[in-house]
Amino acid sequence: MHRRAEVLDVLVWRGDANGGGYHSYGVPAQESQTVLDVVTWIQQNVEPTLAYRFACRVGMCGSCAMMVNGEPRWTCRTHVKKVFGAKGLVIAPLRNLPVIKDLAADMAAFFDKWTAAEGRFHPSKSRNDAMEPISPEAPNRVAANAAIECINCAVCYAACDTVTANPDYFGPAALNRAWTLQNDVRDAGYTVRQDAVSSSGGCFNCHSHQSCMTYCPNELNPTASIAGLKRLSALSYLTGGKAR
Amino acid sequence: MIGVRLYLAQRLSALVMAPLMIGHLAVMIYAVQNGLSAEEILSRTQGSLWWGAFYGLFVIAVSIHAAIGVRAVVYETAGLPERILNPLTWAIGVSLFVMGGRAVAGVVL
Amino acid sequence: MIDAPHRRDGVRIAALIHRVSGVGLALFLPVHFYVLGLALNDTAALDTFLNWTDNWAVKLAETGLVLLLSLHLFGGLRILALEFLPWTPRQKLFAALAASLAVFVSLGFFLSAGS
Amino acid sequence: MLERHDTDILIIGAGGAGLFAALHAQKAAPDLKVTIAVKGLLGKCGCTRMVQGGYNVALGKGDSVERHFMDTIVGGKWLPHQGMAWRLCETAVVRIRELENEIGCFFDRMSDGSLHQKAFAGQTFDRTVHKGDLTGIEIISRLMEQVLARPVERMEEHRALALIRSRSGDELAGVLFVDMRRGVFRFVRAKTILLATGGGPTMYRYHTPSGDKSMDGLAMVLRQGLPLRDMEMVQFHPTGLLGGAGTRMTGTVLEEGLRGAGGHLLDGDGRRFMFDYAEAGERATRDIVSRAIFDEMRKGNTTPNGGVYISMGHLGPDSVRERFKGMVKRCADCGFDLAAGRVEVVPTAHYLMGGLICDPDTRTELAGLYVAGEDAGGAHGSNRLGGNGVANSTVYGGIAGEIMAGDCASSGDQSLRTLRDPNEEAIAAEIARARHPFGRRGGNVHALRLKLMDLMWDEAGVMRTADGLNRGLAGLKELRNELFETGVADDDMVFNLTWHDWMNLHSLIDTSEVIAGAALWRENSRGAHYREDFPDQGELETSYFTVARQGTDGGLSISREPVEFTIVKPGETLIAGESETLVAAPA
Ligand SMILES: Cc1cc2nc3c(=O)[nH]c(=O)nc-3n(C[C@H](O)[C@H](O)[C@H](O)COP(=O)(O)OP(=O)(O)OC[C@H]3O[C@@H](n4cnc5c(N)ncnc54)[C@H](O)[C@@H]3O)c2cc1C
Ligand code: HEM
Ligand code: SF4
Ligand code: F3S
Ligand code: FES
Repeated sequence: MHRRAEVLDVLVWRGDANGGGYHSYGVPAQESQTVLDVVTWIQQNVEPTLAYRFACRVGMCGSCAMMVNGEPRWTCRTHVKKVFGAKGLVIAPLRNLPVIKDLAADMAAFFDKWTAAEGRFHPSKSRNDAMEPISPEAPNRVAANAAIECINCAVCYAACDTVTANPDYFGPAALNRAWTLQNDVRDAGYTVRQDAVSSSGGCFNCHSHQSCMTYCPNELNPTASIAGLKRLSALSYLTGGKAR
Repeated sequence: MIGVRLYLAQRLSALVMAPLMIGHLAVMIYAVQNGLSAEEILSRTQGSLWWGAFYGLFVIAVSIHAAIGVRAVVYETAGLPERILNPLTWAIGVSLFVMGGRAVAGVVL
Repeated sequence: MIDAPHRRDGVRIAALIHRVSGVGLALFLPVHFYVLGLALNDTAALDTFLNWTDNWAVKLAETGLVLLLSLHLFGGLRILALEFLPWTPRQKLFAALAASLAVFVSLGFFLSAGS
Repeated sequence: MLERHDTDILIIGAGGAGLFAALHAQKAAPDLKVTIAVKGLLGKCGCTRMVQGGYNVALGKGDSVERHFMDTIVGGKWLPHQGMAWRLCETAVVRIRELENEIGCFFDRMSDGSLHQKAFAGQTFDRTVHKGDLTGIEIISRLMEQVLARPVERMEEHRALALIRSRSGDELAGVLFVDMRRGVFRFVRAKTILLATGGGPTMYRYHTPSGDKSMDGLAMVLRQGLPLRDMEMVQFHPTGLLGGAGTRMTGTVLEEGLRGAGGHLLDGDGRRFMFDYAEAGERATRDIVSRAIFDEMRKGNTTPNGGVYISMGHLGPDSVRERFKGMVKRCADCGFDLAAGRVEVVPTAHYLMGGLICDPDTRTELAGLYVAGEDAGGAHGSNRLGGNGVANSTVYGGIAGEIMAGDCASSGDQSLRTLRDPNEEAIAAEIARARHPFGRRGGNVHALRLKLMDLMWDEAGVMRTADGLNRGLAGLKELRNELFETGVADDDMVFNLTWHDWMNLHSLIDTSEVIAGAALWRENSRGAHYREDFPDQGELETSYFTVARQGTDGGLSISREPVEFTIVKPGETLIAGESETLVAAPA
């Protein structure tokens, strides 16, 4: 493979909650090199205090998301050659979240909203009961399954302009999770969750921009999930909570 | 900022308007062919219960729809608190309704 | 420093158009109502106005309004379909269809208004 | 600049063990304050999230706890602590129902609606519950949600630096942390404290665990003079991705199923070599395949980056793409074509069977300290079955939560009911230790880490000899000296990753020494431990395990202790005829 350059031109945002700016680095190009590797190289070789976050390095933990050339991405699984462009590589902290330092964003709001959207299972049974038999083909199960493999990376959250404009909005990931649970026949939290997702930060704020599904690295479709929630919530309101 | 009631009101009013607006567009395209005149419009509409209902329904729907729509846009661009947003929504809705009502009255009565 | 590539996506642009057209309509509607309201007490004033609309530039502007309305209308129908019908992956296609239909309708208006 | 904070129950680490402990402690004692401190973000670090294969549990239909237990003992080559292994297998049955029914994990099912259980190497029954090949994500995300929704205090991006004893020295008083975001030291007192930092043999050139894991927990208990067992037992996974030294992808796991499905391993010249080593070829067990690859690498029959190839193309690229969708995509994202091309692989350090000695109730020698998950030694003996890791961390994490709550409740242990005042000198000394690199001129911490990883790979890795291990131990001494000469350039403690790299390296060097020392001490080859100079497994009846402790002078003392066959002796089995079920598992 031919590389455009032996040395990659990389701009990295450095700073903290009080502001910052881009710093320029030359990073040796390699055959196998992800955006996370570029950031790592800079930290290990020229900028020892560069802050960023990662854990699993294989797209499972969702802690390495950053803005790469203006787009949110999981950096551990983004090969440089996929994104290296005319402007080189521009790396910044995830959008729509406060910066802690350099490339590390504060994800607290993201998870607070996850909880506010009732993004958790409410048990209807206990450990002493048998497990619910559920056919893998049951429509509810299929719907739940389609949205389940979220790694809470906040890439969708960073891609959504509605989140930018509306600080109360729960955002795509939390609502996508809520949708999974509304389809989970084992769950006993349907009603509280219905109230949560219909509340003022809930699903009705979504304008179906679809940036969330465009950027979700796991090819999930929060837009469809949120549309599903809108349908359910509207119907349940119209029928006085009887629709399910 | 938008809950289930505002959402439903906005979507249902949109659903109501959709056929009305398709009809309106069709009539417009047909009517403008010969140039518009007050007389031409009024001859079509005046005293017609049908057109009265048609435009009356539209005015009701659009007052609701546009007020909620603008509310969202205003909130997302200016970030006003609900305290201001709610009266604003009402104000837009009511003034559209009043103005629209006068217009319908004007062309139908 | 960097522009926002996510806003260049087709459906994202469709959402922007929908918003701009909606706000445009909301701004225009009071004017429209006012003018029609003239009919209430002053048919002549309405006619003066309608005569004024007989000129080319104004025709173009009116076509613009029809374009706004039809863009918002068909775009709105697309959103309603997305929200209320089962998911289809062909959103881009539908957005394009809505836009084309809108252009087609306003062209129709423009041509018939010009004739 | 030291902040102080108090809680009742303190948990270090937020993997399967830590999160389960928090939930169980909170439920058992709702009026006690439960705090969970973690080096990364809650639920987003550690290895439980990385579990692909799944969760071993005997759920009847022909399988039984006895059978699971026997597989665990035989797989662990008779070294496991039998009481712990039994409790693991027995409790897993309840735990999996808790995960499904209370936590909300949605495991894969068969067409009749019951849980799907797949085959996993080394087991006589298909008992591995899973969610696709992303089981860990499902388990940890669901646990995380439950913890987030409860009144559990979270201390995220808090790195535990040291265990601090009470003034008398008889109990643990608390834990010294650094709040990584603010760069401040914090001392947290607690009545009972769980160590759940999840081991993680990341001192090898190739390793699978997440980047936050650097054996901190075991390094901390080592400094307290507490006993570690089975530390020579490092499990290698045969097929880690090899992308060169410059990428963090190197070492990450390529699924076992690839070999199972008929994938070929080829040397640098494209020759299939596995049949030179085993009749089963590529389908031989993890340890055999790892050693074979290691041998080829030593002979120099390697690929450009120094490994071997895995090749799947002969099975039809489309069918590979379909069957291993996740793996193919993962490779593609990183620039490799798994479906049609060849991908370079190496054996990679995966799991540490060794750990802190505890009883089946998770209590340790030090009052107030508990241990669960990969930090705890004993349950797996010399080899961990695939699928027993996450079962172990969730089972024992839950047990620890309950026991800790009980021990510090008013009805509990006298000495644990109240908070203890810490030994202030110990705190000061530990702060000084942590700040050590700031006093020096900057150096290249990363270069030292590479040196450590090469050293451990070469001298204490897949195959070991006395000479190599001695070289390794000597090299480790040198490395420690070099580390103490190496500083961290910027004196800023806020989110200073290079400082944390320095401390990671410190933990890794300390624990590497124990691994190499214990490996030298074990003069036979059992499970994951292979001595070229002692290739026999030794007599099973006189099986022993190694116990390592650090003395007050910092020197290591290692001893052997006999395995107690409390439930079953070598040559015996619990499975009489066809499986009978002692512990009923509901259908
Ligand atoms: C790639 C991979 C695949 C695996 N697949 C399987 C499988 O299919 N089946 C199976 O059974 N097992 C599997 N395992 C093993 C399994 O992941 C572990 O056995 C188990 O998850 C360990 O759980 P734990 O809670 O002890 O540790 P972890 O889940 O690793 O959690 C440790 C926690 O401690 C934190 N921590 C570490 N140091 C500090 C510190 N100094 N201060 C504060 N916090 C700290 C970490 O950040 C983390 O949150 C796999 C492991 C890997 C790496
Ligand atoms: C003709 C039928 C109409 C339909 C089907 C329709 C449909 C819609 C829909 C579905 C939305 C929601 C978009 C979103 O939240 O993302 C919307 C928003 C809006 N509509 Fe309409 N609409 C119609 C007519 C009108 C008219 C006549 C006006 C103006 C007077 C108008 C003004 C607005 C405004 C201001 C918004 C807010 C835009 C935004 O939130 O981005 N609409 N419309
Ligand atoms: S929905 Fe996709 S993008 Fe959003 S958090 Fe989940 S995995 Fe990330
Ligand atoms: S991008 Fe945002 S607006 Fe809705 S469809 Fe996705 S959440
Ligand atoms: S580091 Fe875990 S997803 Fe990238």
